[in-house]
Amino acid sequence: MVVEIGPSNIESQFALDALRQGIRVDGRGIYDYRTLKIACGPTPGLVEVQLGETRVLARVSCEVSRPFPDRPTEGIVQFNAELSSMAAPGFDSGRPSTQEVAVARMIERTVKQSRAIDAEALCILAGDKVWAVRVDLHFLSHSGNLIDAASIAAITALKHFKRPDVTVDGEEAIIHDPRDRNPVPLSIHHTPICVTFGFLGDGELMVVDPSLLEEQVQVSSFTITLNAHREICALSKAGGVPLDQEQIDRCTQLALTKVEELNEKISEAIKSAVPDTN
Amino acid sequence: MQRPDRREANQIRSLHCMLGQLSRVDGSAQFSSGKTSVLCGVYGPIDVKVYDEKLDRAHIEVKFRPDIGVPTTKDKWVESAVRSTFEKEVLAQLHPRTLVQINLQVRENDGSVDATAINATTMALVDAGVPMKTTVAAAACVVLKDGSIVADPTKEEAELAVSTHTFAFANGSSDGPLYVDSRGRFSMAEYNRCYDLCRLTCDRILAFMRTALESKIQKESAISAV
Amino acid sequence: MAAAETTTPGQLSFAIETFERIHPTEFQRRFLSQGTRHDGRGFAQFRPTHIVRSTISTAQGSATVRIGNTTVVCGIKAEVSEPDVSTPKAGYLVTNVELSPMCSARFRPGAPSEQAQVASEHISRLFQSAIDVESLGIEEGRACWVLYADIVCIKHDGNVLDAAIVALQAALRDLQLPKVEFDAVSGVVSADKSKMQPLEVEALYPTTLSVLDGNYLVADADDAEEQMAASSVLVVLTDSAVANIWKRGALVERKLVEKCVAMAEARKQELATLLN
Amino acid sequence: MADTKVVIPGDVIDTTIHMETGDGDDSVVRLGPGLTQINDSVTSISAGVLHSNPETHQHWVVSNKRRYVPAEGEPVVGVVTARHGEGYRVDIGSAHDALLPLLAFEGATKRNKPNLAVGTVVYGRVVVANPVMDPEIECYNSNTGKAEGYGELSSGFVFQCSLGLARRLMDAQAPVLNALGDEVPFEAAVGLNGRVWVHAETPAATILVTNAIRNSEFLDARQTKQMVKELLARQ
Repeated sequence: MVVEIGPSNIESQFALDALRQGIRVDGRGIYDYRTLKIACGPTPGLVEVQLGETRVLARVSCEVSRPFPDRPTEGIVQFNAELSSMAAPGFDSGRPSTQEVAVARMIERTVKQSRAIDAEALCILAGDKVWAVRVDLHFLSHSGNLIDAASIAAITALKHFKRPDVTVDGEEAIIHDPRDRNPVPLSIHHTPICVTFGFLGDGELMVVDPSLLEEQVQVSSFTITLNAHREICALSKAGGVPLDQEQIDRCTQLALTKVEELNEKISEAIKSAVPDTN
Repeated sequence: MQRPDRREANQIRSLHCMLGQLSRVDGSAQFSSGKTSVLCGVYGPIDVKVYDEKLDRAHIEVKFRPDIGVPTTKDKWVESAVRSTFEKEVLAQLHPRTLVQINLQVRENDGSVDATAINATTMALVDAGVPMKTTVAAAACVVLKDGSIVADPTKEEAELAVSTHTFAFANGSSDGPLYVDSRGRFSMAEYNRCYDLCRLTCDRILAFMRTALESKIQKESAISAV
Repeated sequence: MAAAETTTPGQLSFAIETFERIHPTEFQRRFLSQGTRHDGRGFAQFRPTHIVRSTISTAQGSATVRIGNTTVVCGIKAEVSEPDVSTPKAGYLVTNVELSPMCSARFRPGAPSEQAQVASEHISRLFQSAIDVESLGIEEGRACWVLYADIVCIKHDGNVLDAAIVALQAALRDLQLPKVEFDAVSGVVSADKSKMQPLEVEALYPTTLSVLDGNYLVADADDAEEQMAASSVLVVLTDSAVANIWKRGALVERKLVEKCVAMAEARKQELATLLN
Repeated sequence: MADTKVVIPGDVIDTTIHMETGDGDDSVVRLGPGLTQINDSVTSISAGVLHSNPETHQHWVVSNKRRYVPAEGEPVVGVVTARHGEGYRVDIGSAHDALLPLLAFEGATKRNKPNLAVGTVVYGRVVVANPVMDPEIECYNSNTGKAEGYGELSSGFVFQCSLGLARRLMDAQAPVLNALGDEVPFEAAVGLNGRVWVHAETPAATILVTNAIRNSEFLDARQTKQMVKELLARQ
């Protein structure tokens, strides 16, 4: 059985020693993200995010479906985030580890439960036909901080996606072929983005965007999800050492500036996306 | 008959291949034919589960994930097709009691995805340095209602097809196929025309693979020569 | 050990069963090199094939197929359901192949094995084109027939795929669906069991051939032969065309596939007689 | 050798072209890594640069990999994963953990032997490498009984690189080591399993060395020098 082996003692010790002097193993500053690359398209809703060596692919798709009986005027948003052995040796899609479950749950909370997608705008014929939008997140390479990379990929893909246009004529709904009529973007309420902090040592050493080694050594982590309106959409501090109230405040302030930068990068990426040839 | 993307009947879409862009695996490749694109990450030889351990050779495992939705029996079928194609070509006996794991992820499926998956697997296995008897290339074509045959069909063309044909061939002198999946309703005359077309296409894909590998290797060897 | 002392060179010093068990490949090779197979068949010879229809009284259509020791039972249950949004006029066929520990010690209880899933998927794809799914429609967008075909292997002694395809074919021919009426107001489907009608099924004739050690092409491999096969070719024919050629495993010569199709043509006559 | 012929799996290698210098008698062809015999012809089984030595009739293919397959005599950097009665299990990046006997250290006796915790990094040498057995390493030279640089590595940092880069680093004249050595004092232990241990005076210097070595993977000698210069300037 392939088991992910943690870092050696000297790697862990070195990461801490360096951090105590304010430097990180990969040469970054403690408040720096790794290099972020967002590639959109050419197909609408296909986005690959590269955060350092971490890679996540997001794919948004849709199909016509029947609405749930208790919500006849709302579209359906389905979500799928599963870690496979592509991302790192030892990941097994059959038996997810607690870490994998945590990542998938956080992303789902960020994108789906924060109601970023306008579900009512996905209704075609009340009680009969609605759009079912699917977000598939494929983790391609795990080099730390999957959550932030996945949240950026998911929200960019939703903004980049276009669904076929529909005309409703009485009881009939005509779904237009993308070649006949230009597809339309989804109605997105807001763009929640995760910013993750790792805490090392006794919790006094904080880093933004922890690398794989930092994740393996950290004693606690904290993820804050914010949108461009400076609203908090989700918070997660699952276990680990207790943190000071002040540290959380500091994280929130930092996250606000980070989210602003990330939002700009997302908008830029969508603007410079390769156009679909079809 | 005019193809929607104005290709000639025997023309394949433009090929792209990126090697070694994943950092956690031992070898990786992204192989694309037009919009159809498959990413493959290979580990091996690595430790194997006791359940799968073979005393005289490496166990070969294939995992195939679709671009949309969770894996279904359709994807198990592709896994089995890819595994059967490579099982006898990987020199598994050189690494007994180990595992060679092939992870495939469809980035986008616009037709001919089985063939593209096989091509991505070849490149990733070579990138990982897993010993292989040969380099494998695969290609697909379809027979349309008017009897015309078109190479490397898009999803749209495949849906209109009377029969679809996927072949894999090996680098080298041998004439025969490594993998055949012909389905629909067809005659042996049509099968043979599809065979010839895919054989030619595979030769071009093999030449493309060689170029892609050469440029990577030459870049590396230029460095070590200094 | 007394026997061993009296053996002459070239003869086995142990029981033939022991030889088969300790060196199965060499055991098979001895027969093949003599132009025969370990069960006495010729290379192109199939095992005796039997088809019995209506073997399960509780299913709407059923059949049991035996090819040598390999036994497969197929039962079809028809239910009324809502059609898929993307195909409002059509019904559908759901196939499920079961290879349980009962049929061979190789299979483990629990989730279906890869072999079972691959067989289910392959058969499902084959039969999509053999039945007219729109003939399973009842009322557009409201009601349709769903045929659940459970294909259970009772004894696995090689060539299960051929047996499963023949079994499903026979069970579909055995199937009788009642004439149904759809009430648009209540949305209720009522069946008239006095008026039963069969389903149109295009005939599919499967033939599996295996390439054994040293390039011997044999028809209808049994379990022992399948274990040592370098590659296998499945040919499925209809009355007038080829429906499927599926070749897996090691490299073969181009001519070999054509030879397989010719052998399948001969087998087709045999199966056609058995099915009708 | 100006020969940079690239081969891919399945290519048939013509072994006769380099035989001209042979005296006819000595027609034995010797195949090294990356080549094998399939149906009477010499065939490449990996992608890389084909090398031939006309004098010895040796042919082999040089290719780069990431996954380590142990070979006898090679130095490796490993991490202790478990301790058993007879020795340690050490992860050296290959399919199976290597065995490190308790007494395979300099001066180790039944009474007095090193006690290594799980997670300890060791520098060792492969002594048993065989596809059907788990590999075995030792942390001293069993012929001389001396450590010769092998043993536990404490402090410093360990990182991964390709097997090809590791092999290049084994050469003391490797451009990146030369360029660094002139400016920063540091120690390094290179494992042919693609793991490199470095130790410099400060964490900042260690990180600099680590990044310089990692960056040198795709750079030639001149580019390497430039890259190291730039890294130093940023300090």
